[in-house]
Amino acid sequence: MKFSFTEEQALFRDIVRRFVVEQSPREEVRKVMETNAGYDPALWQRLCESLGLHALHIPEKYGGQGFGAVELCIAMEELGRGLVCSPLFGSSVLAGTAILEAGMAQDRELWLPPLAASERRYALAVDEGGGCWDAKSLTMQYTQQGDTYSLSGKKTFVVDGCSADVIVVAAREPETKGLNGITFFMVEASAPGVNRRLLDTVDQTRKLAEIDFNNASAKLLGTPGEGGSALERTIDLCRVYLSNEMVGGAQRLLEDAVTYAGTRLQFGRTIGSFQAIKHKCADLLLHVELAKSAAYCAAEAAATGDPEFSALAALSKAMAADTYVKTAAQTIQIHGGIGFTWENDTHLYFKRAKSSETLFGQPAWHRERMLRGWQI
Amino acid sequence: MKFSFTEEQALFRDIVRRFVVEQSPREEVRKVMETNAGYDPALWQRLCESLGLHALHIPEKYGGQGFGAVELCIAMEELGRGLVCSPLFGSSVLAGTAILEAGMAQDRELWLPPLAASERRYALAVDEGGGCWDAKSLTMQYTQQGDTYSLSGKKTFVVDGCSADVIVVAAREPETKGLNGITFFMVEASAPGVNRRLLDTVDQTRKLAEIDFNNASAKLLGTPGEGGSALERTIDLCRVYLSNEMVGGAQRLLEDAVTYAGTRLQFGRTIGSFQAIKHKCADLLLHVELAKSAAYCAAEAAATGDPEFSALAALSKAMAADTYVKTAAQTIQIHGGIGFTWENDTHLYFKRAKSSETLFGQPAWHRERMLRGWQI
Amino acid sequence: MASNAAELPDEQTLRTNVRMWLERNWDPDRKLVEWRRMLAETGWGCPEWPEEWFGLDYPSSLANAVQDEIASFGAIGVARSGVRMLAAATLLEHGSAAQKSQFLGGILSGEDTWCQLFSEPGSGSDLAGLTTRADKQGDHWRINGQKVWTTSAHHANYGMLLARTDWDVPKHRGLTFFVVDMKQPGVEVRPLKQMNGYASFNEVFFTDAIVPLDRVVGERDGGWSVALTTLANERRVADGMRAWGSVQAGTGGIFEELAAETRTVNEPYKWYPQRAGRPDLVISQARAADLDQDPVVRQAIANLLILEKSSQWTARRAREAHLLGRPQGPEGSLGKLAASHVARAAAEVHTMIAGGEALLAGKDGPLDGLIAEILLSVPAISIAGGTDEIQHNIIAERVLGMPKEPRTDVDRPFKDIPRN
Amino acid sequence: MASNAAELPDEQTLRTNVRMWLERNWDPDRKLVEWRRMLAETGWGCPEWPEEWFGLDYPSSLANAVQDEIASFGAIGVARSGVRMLAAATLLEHGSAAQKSQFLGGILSGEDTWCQLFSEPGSGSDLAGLTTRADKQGDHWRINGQKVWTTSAHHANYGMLLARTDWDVPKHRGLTFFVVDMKQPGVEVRPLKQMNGYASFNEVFFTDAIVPLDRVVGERDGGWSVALTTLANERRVADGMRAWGSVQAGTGGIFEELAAETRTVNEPYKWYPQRAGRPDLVISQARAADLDQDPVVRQAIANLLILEKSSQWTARRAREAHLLGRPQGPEGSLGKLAASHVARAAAEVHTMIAGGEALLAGKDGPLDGLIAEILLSVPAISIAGGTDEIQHNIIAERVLGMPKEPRTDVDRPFKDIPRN
Repeated sequence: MKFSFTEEQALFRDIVRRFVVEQSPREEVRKVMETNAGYDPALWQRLCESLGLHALHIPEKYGGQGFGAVELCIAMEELGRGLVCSPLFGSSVLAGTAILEAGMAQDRELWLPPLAASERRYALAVDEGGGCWDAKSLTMQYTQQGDTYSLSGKKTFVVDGCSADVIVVAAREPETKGLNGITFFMVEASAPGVNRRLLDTVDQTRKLAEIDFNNASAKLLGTPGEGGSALERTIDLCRVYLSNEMVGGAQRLLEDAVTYAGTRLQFGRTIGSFQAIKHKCADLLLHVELAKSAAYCAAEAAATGDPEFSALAALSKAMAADTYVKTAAQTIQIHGGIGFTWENDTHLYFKRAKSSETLFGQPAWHRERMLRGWQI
Repeated sequence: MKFSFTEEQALFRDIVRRFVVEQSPREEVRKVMETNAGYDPALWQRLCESLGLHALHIPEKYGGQGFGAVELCIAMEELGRGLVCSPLFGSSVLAGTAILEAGMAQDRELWLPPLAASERRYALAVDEGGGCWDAKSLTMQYTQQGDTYSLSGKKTFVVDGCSADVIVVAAREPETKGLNGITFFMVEASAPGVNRRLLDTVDQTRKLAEIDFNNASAKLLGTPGEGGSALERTIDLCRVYLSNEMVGGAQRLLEDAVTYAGTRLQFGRTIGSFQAIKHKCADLLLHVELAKSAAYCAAEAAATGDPEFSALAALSKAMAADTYVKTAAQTIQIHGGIGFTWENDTHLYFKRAKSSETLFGQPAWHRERMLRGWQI
Repeated sequence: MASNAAELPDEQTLRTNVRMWLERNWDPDRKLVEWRRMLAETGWGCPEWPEEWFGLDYPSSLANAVQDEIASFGAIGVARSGVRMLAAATLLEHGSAAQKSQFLGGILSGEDTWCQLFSEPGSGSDLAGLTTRADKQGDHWRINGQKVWTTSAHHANYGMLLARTDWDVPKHRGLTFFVVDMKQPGVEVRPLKQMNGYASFNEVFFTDAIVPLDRVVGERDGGWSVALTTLANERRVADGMRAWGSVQAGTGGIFEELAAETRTVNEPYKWYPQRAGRPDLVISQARAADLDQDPVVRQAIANLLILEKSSQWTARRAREAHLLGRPQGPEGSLGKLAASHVARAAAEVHTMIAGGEALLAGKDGPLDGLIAEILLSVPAISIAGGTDEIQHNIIAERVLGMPKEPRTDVDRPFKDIPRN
Repeated sequence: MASNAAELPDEQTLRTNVRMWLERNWDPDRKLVEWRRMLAETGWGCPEWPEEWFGLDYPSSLANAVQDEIASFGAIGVARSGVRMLAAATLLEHGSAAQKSQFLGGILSGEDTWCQLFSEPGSGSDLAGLTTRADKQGDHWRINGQKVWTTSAHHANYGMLLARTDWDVPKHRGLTFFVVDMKQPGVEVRPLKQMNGYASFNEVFFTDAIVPLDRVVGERDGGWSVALTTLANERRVADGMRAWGSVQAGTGGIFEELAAETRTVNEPYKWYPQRAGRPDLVISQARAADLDQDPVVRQAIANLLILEKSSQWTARRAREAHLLGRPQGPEGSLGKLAASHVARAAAEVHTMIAGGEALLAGKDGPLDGLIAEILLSVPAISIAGGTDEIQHNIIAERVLGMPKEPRTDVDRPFKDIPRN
């Protein structure tokens, strides 16, 4: 990719897709989403063992697979398509990327191997309210006494925060603002002063936590005060991963809508033979394909260190979110009454679409960021 | 009205509509729009004599008909429906309203009777570029020497400015800003120092002029420096009149679209039997009716001095503009290739819709004004 | 049936008579059913109904005066809530004398509750394509099939059932309208959970359920025109229903009974305000989030308000035309479609304002999860009671007079029509 | 017809041979037609064409190398612009040997220009519903009817004409494809003015025009499949056409002839860039109007850029898949529809930026009236070459595999089909 996948990548996609179809059918999703943990440890174990997804983008020297952003995006797209509930996004993608971007060599050596061995799960705590994960508006300050650090304050929208073993926390040096002074820490979830609470979110397929830190002991990750651009890049990367997850979900919804419209008979015809439905589906296809192009392009930019990367991350996030939400709403509409029932799967995607729309910042905010990224 | 018209008003509408159908068929519009004057003096004479439209809202004591804003809105809607080219809007509506709003008793006595007798035609010059007609951003200053005033500078977007006998000009007292210091003047179009030029506008059915004033002699209208709120109210009133004109055009377009779709056969069926066309028309109907409701409500607010009037004027202008433009574009689309030809009348409405969309300020600007009008 | 104007009382006399009767008879310690039976017998419970059936043939002006008098006196009226009034309207127009006599009293007293058994999993937009079958066997009909979207089915005693009785004729001509007893072994009611977590509707399964022969309303195989009466009354009754919920309170056992009834009736509808998108909450939410001065949010709010107000004014135009006795213009058919637009726009603005918190439910979310409930309820508005697509068809064909699509399912025996 | 790989030269040798031949033969003072005739005879004018017809059966890689060599030498190629290449593709596939021999030479030399006579006032989206008639009379066909949207008809010598020759069979089966001589008394060409003031197209009226019997391309009544070849080549040729317009310049009489030809060919297309909405001008215009920091305008610009870039990337995905020899995915069918969205969004942003001045034309308007031209040209993009509605149908049916609408016009004699 940028504009086409290699044969190896296409093969990898097929493997992930087959795994998802076989191992995480939607009945499984429904079962798991009702649990507090929000994932099935046995399934997760198989995902790690069979596909190594948990360590896909972790360099080989830390025990990972050593693949790049494009492959991770492919995996995200396929998991999004299947609405797979797993710690991949919270632990490997969010926290793993933060460690890769912010950590120094010794930090990576310390923290990445347990992740790559799927011995421990991490989570990334950045946002403090609102859900934009905007590095500049972070306010939590750390306290330093000699070589020891501690954190107090509240983080929220922590993906899989309740089930993680270690929390990667972004805080700032007292008296700093903007990107200056931002510093990463590792906090054991079991440490005194760490209180976690599952947020009551409508999207049961992605568990979010609010975490209170009360003078919790923290280990430094990376250089104090120098984590600002690593944080920005981490979140931008995760925006791109999320965009690819979203286009996977949108594509699946479109297929569901087309299939349903092709079988549902009303007035003696399949409803898919009515232009009202048919043209809606054609329009969705257009937008899903445009959103895919944007997500793939951003994936490539992530992999190649494109100077426009941040703008493209914003672009892909805005486009994927608008498309996923629109596709989900229209898929409900095409299903009619049945689409509004709990029994039909469409609402699971609708809720994921809505929660993804605002996670890491909503479309209008990203459109503005995109223009600024291009100096417009 | 607000929510229904009286029987007299309904009758008046019928009369105007019949007149328009008989006297200003679209062939007539096409003939007249090619002329520099932009109207047919004989038709205008009949409009004045048969219907008295030119003096509809002028009080009886000045020789007018003494009707209110609602009746003028009805006339505007019907003229908009027929795309009638006449000096009504520029002369009676814009300039006449300004004289009514800004003039003192003696000014009205001096200037309104010739208008009501259709002896002279006026025009209103406010905008200096951009087309918002925003009173606050007016910059032209007047010069006073004793009791005599003169004007220098440029006014533009003057509706029917080239064919008027007298120009009503809004200028400001030196060193003032905002609504303070705004003063109205009457300038004879034939006076030395007045240079008029027809603007090359795509909407040939509404002639616009740019007027240069070079130390042109001006007569005071109203109290010096006190014209700010009269100017704002004048333009808001004219926004409402224009909104009603726009919904008339949109309604007519919708009827044209439905008629065409009902007769045009493709694939052995009328194209109006295809949902793609049918649903488009239903959607247009919804928006046209909503825009009508807004325009009628604003008309009533104009007539009753509703304290929300300015917000409602903004609302009706935004809604009518969005609807007219959308209806025009879709009517072209429904006509297919023929809709893009010069021969088909749709483009005349499309151009009027586009020119009305921006005249006196475009929709986004009015939405903002509306909220401010409601203290939001 | 309009009564002779000469026989009508003048309004003031009427009000006096009602009040005098209430003063003599109203007693908040009476049982609710007993009171309503008394009131129904006077004809003042439903004065616009025919004289022979609990009414007085009054025009709506006088009927409203009676209702007003009862309400201002603080007394309770007859049971006019819920689907029962659809049943009443249908029976009054199409029912036999025996049916009216059997059912209308229990409707007005509130003893019986009703449900409407029309929609099926396989026939939503295409209602006439339903496949629940009624087969005549000796002295009864035997019902088999499944209905869906049945509000109140879990507590209703009676159901208005539309079932297919002839499969060899075109679809609209083989349907029969029945009154079915819901409390019988062959009827199973299961709640149907929606995506917003509520279960306002039910699925109803018929397995050899029994309907006596005299429970056919209208003609055998003539059920479509009976059902049209029910459907035509649906919107009007829905309005009445909502008005009802908010009325009387007072002291006395009767008010407790009424409150319990109201709770039961309103239960399925409690998320309906959120379904409409709650534009009323937008400005306060924007202020609370400190976004009310954000130019982009303001444009979205302004667009929403324009849509909402224009829709309200359009509805007002329709009502005024109706009151003035003028023919209905296009404005009267657009309310449902306009409501979809308003609700969707409102949900978008709420998302924009609430940001990441929009999807948080319960205490974690803004307004205790109400915003999340809006987002999960709005998708229903463009589906329930006729999808937006069907509304577009209806408006185009009936209001704009556009040509119908060629149809292949209306002039052939139903058994030959492809169906799921 | 793929040639045997063993017979193909290697690219370097080929380039050398071409260059040597050009060095010997190229002379900018030659007449344009004479030069092109010479070049066509070598097979290097259209090396991908068959060997027997001015080509060498080369694969596109080698053919591109020849073109490249000619261009970099500064010489002029054969005439590959305009509708003539549609005619050539159609004749190569369906024409008789005599027809190929008669027409291909004049196409390549540029002596003949062609037009396409398919669309009619009564058959736009429904092309197969056309009613121009061809009646056989002795040794010729007699043509009567009207065509429309005919680019270049005013200067073309030949027309590809689709006309109805059998009215008693279903619509697609009664059409015949003719080559008609445009310069004859029975053919009248009138320019058709568009709403943007240009007249890029023509109406063509046939009144007893004559076509000899040997000018039928393909089978009598088999014209539909011939026309499909023309249509399939339409997009590809349209691309080539645009590329052509911008190429060679040099000194010598031949370049003057070429420039004149190019002007004539490009004349009808000069507003096409504006039809696409000119998103490229949006940011500079916003800056010029001091609106580039307005948050509401910025949202509109951002939306437009996202749409535009996503569309471009989608087109790139399609091209890469094609180059890699992979089956075409959905991305390949979406370009036209995406272009409509981009153009409309761009026109809206331009209006927002230009405000009242958007409608001013000529020197009075922004960019000398270009913005106004955009607004008046954009409506064409969702109509020309297949309306958006038809595109939606095609995408839904061919790409998504959705069911077709029931049709009533394809299996009955054309004479019984309702038409205007």
